[in-house]
Amino acid sequence: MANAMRMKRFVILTAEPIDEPALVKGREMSVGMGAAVYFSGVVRGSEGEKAIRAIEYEAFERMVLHQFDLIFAGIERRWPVESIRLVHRVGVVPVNESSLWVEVIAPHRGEAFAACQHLIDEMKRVVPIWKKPLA
Amino acid sequence: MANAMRMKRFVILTAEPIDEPALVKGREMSVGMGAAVYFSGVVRGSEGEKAIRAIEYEAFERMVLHQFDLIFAGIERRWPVESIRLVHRVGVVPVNESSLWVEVIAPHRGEAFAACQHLIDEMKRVVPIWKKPLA
Amino acid sequence: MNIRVTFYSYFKELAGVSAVTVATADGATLGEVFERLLKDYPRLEPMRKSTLLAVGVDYQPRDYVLKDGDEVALFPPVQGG
Amino acid sequence: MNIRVTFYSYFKELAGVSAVTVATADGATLGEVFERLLKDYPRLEPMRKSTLLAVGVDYQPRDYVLKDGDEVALFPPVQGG
Repeated sequence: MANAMRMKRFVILTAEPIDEPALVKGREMSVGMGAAVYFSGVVRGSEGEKAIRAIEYEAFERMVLHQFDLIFAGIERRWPVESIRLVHRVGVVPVNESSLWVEVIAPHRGEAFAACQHLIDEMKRVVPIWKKPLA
Repeated sequence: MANAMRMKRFVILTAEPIDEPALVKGREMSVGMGAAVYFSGVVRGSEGEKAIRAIEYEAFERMVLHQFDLIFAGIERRWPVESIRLVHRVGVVPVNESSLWVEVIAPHRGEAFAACQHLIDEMKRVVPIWKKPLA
Repeated sequence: MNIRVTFYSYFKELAGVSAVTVATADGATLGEVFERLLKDYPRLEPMRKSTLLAVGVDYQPRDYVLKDGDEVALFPPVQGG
Repeated sequence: MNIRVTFYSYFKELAGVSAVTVATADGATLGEVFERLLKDYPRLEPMRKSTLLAVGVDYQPRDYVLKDGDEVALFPPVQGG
């Protein structure tokens, strides 16, 4: 019954800054887990050639949550991931602040890295969030 | 002169628990950087089939630092990484505590993930650290 | 039947509205409603190929048969992260 | 000349010492010192193939020519992380 335990999922859309230290502090890993991979996506100071001061994110929230659930289900079928936590900002995110934070917990690093990258790739393909650079 | 700025490097070997929230809080990224990737390697409760309570790490410290420098130089040639911070425990690390923490900062996630995984793979090949499971 | 349509991102600006209700014949497909919207909001026409279409919270193909009360969403390629 | 040799990890237990000084002829290679150590500490012999050899803080091949004062390290495959 190795797969009886459902992968834990945690998704938040928030207009507040992402408190990464607090999130890391809140990590929970069972004794069989050996790898935690994190990604933090930070707003850069330019889009193309133009300097910007922020990016405004808009989300179709109900669909965002559902599409993440579909991605998570695919990950759960493919890798032995114990949990995924994900926070995405909505609204105005100033340059140098994180717009996306992801944590993936798995037994080994290979699957944690693979699942984390797959999650972000799929998010950028199907999760209905849009950005508008603010000059 | 895009490569005039040398990649920042920070390596610590420590017998103390790794304070990941504090390390994350101390992150520095310049305005052109968009991706921070973290890996935390946590001691699992078993080695092979046997339950363990901890792993004891031994390091040939001077050579560890030199070998990490060689790996970093290779990364710097290959990817536009702005900084790498790495902490490795030495001595006894109890189950569920992190023995290795890595942060890689780069403009985009692809290169941050690639450099982080390369760093860990190379570490496991050449950096003189050994472990002994404690029952 | 009535189909509620919501526009997201710059499709709101192109359409000039954020949502609209379309009255269609029973059995209309998502593609038929989409064509109707491209006529009513011609500034969306250049986005024809890249437009993403959802019913409720799921993507659906153009031949999806709509039911009364379905909520349709139209939007440009997504850009999360 | 004198070469200081340090053992790491379970090579310390196999050798029964953590470090030793080997007196060799000038121009001796790392491989020659290694063969001498395998004779002096026969419990290392089964590790012959997997042993890693460093001079100072760099890995060196068996034909590396040693200089007086070189510090040699012998250890099993590394396992960081």
